[in-house]
Amino acid sequence: MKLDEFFVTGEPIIYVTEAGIALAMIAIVFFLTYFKKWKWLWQNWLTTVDHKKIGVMYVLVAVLMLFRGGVDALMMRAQLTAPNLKLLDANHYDGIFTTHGTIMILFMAMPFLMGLINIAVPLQIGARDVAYPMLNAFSFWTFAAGCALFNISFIIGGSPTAGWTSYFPLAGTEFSPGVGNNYYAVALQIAGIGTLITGINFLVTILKMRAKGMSLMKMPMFVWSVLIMCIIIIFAFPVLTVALALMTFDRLFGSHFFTMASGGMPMLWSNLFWIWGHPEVYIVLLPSLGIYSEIISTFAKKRLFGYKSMVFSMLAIALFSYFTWVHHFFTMGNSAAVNSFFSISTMLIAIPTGVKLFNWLFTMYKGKLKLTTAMLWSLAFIPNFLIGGVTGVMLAMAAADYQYHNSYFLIAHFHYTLIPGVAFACFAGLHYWYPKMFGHMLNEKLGKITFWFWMVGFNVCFLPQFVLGLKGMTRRMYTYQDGLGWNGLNLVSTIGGVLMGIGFLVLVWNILYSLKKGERDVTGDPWDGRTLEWSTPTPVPHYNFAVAPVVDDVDAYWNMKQNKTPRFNKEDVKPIHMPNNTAMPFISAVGFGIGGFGLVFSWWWMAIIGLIIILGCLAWRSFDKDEGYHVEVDEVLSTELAARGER
Amino acid sequence: MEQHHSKYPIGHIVGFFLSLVMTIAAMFVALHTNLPRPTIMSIIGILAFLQAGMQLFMFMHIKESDNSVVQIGNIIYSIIIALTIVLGSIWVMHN
Amino acid sequence: MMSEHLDTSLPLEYQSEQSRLNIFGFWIFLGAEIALFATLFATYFVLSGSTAGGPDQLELFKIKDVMTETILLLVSSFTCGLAIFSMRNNNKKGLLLWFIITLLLGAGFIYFELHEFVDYVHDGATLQTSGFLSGFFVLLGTHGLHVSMGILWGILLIIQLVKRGLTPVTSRKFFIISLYWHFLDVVWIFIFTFVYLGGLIQ
Amino acid sequence: MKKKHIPWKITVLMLLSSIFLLSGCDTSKIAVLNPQGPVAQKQYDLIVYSFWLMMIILVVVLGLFIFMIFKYREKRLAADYIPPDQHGNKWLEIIWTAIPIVIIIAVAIPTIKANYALEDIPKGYEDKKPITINVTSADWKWIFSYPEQGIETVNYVNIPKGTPVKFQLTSAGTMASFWIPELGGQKYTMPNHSMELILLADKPGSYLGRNANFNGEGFAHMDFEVLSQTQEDFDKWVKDVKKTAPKLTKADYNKILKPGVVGRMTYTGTHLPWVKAPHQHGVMKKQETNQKQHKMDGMDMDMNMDMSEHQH
Ligand code: HEA
Ligand code: HEA
Ligand SMILES: [Cu+2]
Repeated sequence: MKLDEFFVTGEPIIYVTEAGIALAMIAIVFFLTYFKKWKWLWQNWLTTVDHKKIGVMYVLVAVLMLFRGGVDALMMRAQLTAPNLKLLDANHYDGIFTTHGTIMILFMAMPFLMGLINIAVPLQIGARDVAYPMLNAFSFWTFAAGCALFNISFIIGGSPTAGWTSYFPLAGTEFSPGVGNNYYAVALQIAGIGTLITGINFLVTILKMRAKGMSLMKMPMFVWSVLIMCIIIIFAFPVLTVALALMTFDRLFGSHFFTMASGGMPMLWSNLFWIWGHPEVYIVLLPSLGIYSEIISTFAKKRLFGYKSMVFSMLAIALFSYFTWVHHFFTMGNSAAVNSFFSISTMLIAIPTGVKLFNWLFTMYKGKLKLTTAMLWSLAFIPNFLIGGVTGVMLAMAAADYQYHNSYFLIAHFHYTLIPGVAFACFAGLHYWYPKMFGHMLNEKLGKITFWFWMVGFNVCFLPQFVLGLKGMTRRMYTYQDGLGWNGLNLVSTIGGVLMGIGFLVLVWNILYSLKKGERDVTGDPWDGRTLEWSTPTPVPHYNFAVAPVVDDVDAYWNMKQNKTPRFNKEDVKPIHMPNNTAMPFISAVGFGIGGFGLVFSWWWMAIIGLIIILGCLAWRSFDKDEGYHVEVDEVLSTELAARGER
Repeated sequence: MEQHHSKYPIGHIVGFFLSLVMTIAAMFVALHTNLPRPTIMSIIGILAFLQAGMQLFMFMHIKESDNSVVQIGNIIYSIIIALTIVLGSIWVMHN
Repeated sequence: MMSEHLDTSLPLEYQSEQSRLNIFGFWIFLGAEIALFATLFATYFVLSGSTAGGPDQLELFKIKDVMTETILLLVSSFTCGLAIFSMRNNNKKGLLLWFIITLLLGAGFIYFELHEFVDYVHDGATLQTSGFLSGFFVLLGTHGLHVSMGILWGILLIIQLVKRGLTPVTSRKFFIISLYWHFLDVVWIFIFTFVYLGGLIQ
Repeated sequence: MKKKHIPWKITVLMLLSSIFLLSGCDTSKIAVLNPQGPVAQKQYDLIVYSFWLMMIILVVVLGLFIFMIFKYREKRLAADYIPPDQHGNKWLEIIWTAIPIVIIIAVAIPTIKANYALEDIPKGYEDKKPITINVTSADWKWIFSYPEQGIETVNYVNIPKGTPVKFQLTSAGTMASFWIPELGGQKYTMPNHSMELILLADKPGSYLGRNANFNGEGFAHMDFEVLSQTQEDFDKWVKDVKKTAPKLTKADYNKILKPGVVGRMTYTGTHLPWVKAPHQHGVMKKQETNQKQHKMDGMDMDMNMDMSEHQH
């Protein structure tokens, strides 16, 4: 491979990016060295097993990826503003929507939620940490390795260009000969391993590490949603693992799973992809619904309405989500029986989702709604997601889907589910748990500005797209002709995209502004919360709870406050057993990165080096006798006093 | 789940014997009878599931820890999912 | 983690809290593995007729080789059970002995499987020949890779057992690998039944 | 002061959305909502029917939503108001499970009927003899072969009005999706695989067809014209073509298959005789088990090779 093939060349934007990344790297290295922060970075972050810090790192990556995916989106919208524009050529545009879709779902939505989950779930169940702290770090770092690998495709070797769905035969070597799709296969594989492990980790954590008295039916709704998300992950991600492995075999070793020649079946890829892909949308949706449940109940000052039906509807969604995958390829010549079966199974999901929606509405009934930023995001979810949901039901009608499929109607549907359903939840959760993460609040005023920019921009951007779809505009077109009647709506849509972009910039400004000027949280309970995470001081001590809490009902902390139960008695404090930091997750992720890169370029020596690093880490781990350490009573007491400003 | 000390691994021996019998029976039915293909597939399919169940209960002690309900539920759910993936794919891809 | 409280009324491998968590987590992991193998099976079944003019099941499969592999793995699953049985009786020697036999049988299985694959390749049946063979080799290969990983993992555990003796930690690790090993036997039962026998029915 | 703010914003939103609704009212410019044949009509009916059902849901939920957020805002309540301790309500929960079930049934039944109807010739045209047109998608053009008429066109297709057209879809490479919104929904074209899509145009007219499934760089330009003509005009066109158009040769055909965007072309003869129907491939099972025997169509192997050579 020649150097000019190695580095992507051609467009100015790429050179700008390359220069930007290089400068940023140099700047980071410089600052770390200048302020002598290397050791701090290593000890506090790179080797940490503390779920709260891991959560913060997830959120950080997710916000970066929101930027990357968002810039991709704005570039697409810019190119589509008017007919026959030439800002991007076809190949470049193809790369951009592919990375936009993949990054937004797998490297933005997933880690954002994983971050919030990491921060909140152990606290909400009154646990000291997750079941396998080391594996938790491992999950994060493999995810980060996959994410980094996917992102460098833009400047080294070329982005994948076959769409986030990467249908064969287009994604095969015959039609996509470059390394782009190798990146897709390998990077998603690596990140997927991390996700699967997270799924197992949190499932065990939630099932086995709850505070005394917290039976399953007394868990906070967010915890329930995460539990069910874990179940979906555990059974869906292995399918992705296999599908991507088969893709890798087809592309690198000449096998014939999805090829046109020698008996391969392109449609098999679609089949496997969507067996994972459909549950995946509920994987990102469910924890988001959990976040909304927490926030709506907190700011309505009311217990969640219909707790049991909330739980059962989520279980139903989890189960049904496995029986609907064919709705993504109704038009691939299935028999009417197949299409009818999957039409119905898909529509059934509307029922449990509706139950949840009505439960939220009735949580507000006779409540006392406080419209904080977090609450605004959660409330806005309801009407917007409703539009996404009911258009989903329209798509589920196979015979009608023949007209909607692959059109902008579909694009509008899934942005109406993903953005209000998931992105809004990420923003809501960020504002809500921000004080727990950093000890200060985000500015409410700026938060509301961001909110209104998104609320308006989002609808302006995607509502016209329903009509565009009905006008025959198909997705993934890098340009279109004049005179088709698509011009005006596209222009409007782009304006909406820009509004969301401005909103995002305000959010970034808010984060920076609040770092210095944000209101400090001294109580640990700024929102008058209901669940256990608010019973800890801010910043949360690394051991979380001085004394493991005891729970008697839903909304445990609310009840404690009502009954004026003291947070803990000094006499009850015992030495606390905590895990040690470890470098193994980080090093093995480096192994994954190196090995993955070698695989992408078929540099076998490099792939083998990566493999050796990974296996070495596993063996090292197997022999590791680390038993953790104890935090002594004195230390606990002094930390608690200091955290409450009592010393 | 208490500590238990038995001297002879009766359960294991019985299980092993059963698995050998089932394996050989499956081979015999498949290769040395003239039954129609669907019949054969059902018989050997059932034998396979029986043998898997035998391993789960007699070798892997799925029932013994205090998590047994979740463990068994987990395996049953994975079997449902597995059947969905396998039968669903075949149905969809061939229709 | 040993510094934690141990519940000595339980078998050694269940005594610490972390051990119980790990064993439970491994069961969940097996659920994921079932989904993984199910996907590979689905792929194989969908492609099993796509021979693209290459050899088909009847031409390739030889029941004698298959039976050898099957018996080896079945016996190894049995000896693995005996290893855990010895462990429960606090019999470290028995554990070591049976476990080493298990791994040797596993190695024998891998030997015959590789042999079979080499034969196929000589007959012109490779991963690249047809959809059917791609599905076949990847399904069987994944299983074989699992067994091989199990052998390497087992060797590490044996070293730990010899060095550290039978402790709550080592016994937990042996219990977990035994779950893994039995599970691979279960997967093989399905491969044997649906891939080999199913392919050999006239 | 703040109290006034929110309604103002909501009003803006409402205004914005009504603009979209209004712009959507002139349906004659909206392809899908402007059906020109019984298949599209059927889908149109389904779409409109489901749209109104969904609107009902939308209105009900939005109504509840607006009621809740206006009635129970903190600012409108007494400072010492304490929300009651509600846990749920069995009857309410049953109601909002049951009503959606009814709606789902109301949506599902016509859907299933339509799913089956789409596989057959549209009602009322059963006794009309259908015409078969083989459609082959290639990167990035559409090839139409008329086996009965013995002609072949590229990037445009003429059809007789009022006659059911059986499009036999296949692909010589990547998957594409054959979509003529005014005449009816789409179906994929897949290599080694043939699928049938039945469409029908009521009136003479010209419609835009398009590939709906992304298949590489030329995708955006992969569209074609569908010209619906009276039977006489159609027959005359066929005759003209046979008189004037050049004969399609293998060389011509292979040239057409090369990746690229091309204009319209017309030939006499079709490529069908020398493109072997694939057999004994796994995909064929799909055909074999299908009760309705579809015609085979596909690529022969050496043509595949040709194609891939051009790729690299
Ligand atoms: C978070 C993400 C998310 C969510 C939650 C959903 C939810 C749903 N989706 Fe969507 N979907 C996507 C993300 C999502 N989707 C994506 C990304 C794609 C495209 C991928 C690609 O091709 O790139 C897609 C594509 C997609 C298709 C394929 C279309 C095509 O390719 O042609 C279909 C078809 O059935 C569909 C249906 C549905 C349905 C029925 C729901 C239901 O779950 C919705 C249920 C909710 C409600 C209905 C609202 C609330 C309910 C009530 C108030 C009760 C009363 C209502 C009724 C009785 C109707 N979706
Ligand atoms: C969670 C998932 C998610 C999210 C949040 C989004 C967010 C957005 N998406 Fe998209 N989108 C998908 C998931 C998502 N998307 C998927 C899965 C696809 C399918 C891909 C495929 O076909 O394969 C898709 C496809 C898709 C398309 C169709 C492309 C095509 O088919 O041709 C479009 C077009 O309008 C679009 C637009 C947008 C816009 C405007 C946003 C906005 O919300 C973005 C908001 C903007 C920002 C957050 C950026 C802020 C940055 C700045 C302000 C910096 C400005 C500086 C510079 C420009 C230097 N998305
Ligand atoms: Cu879906």
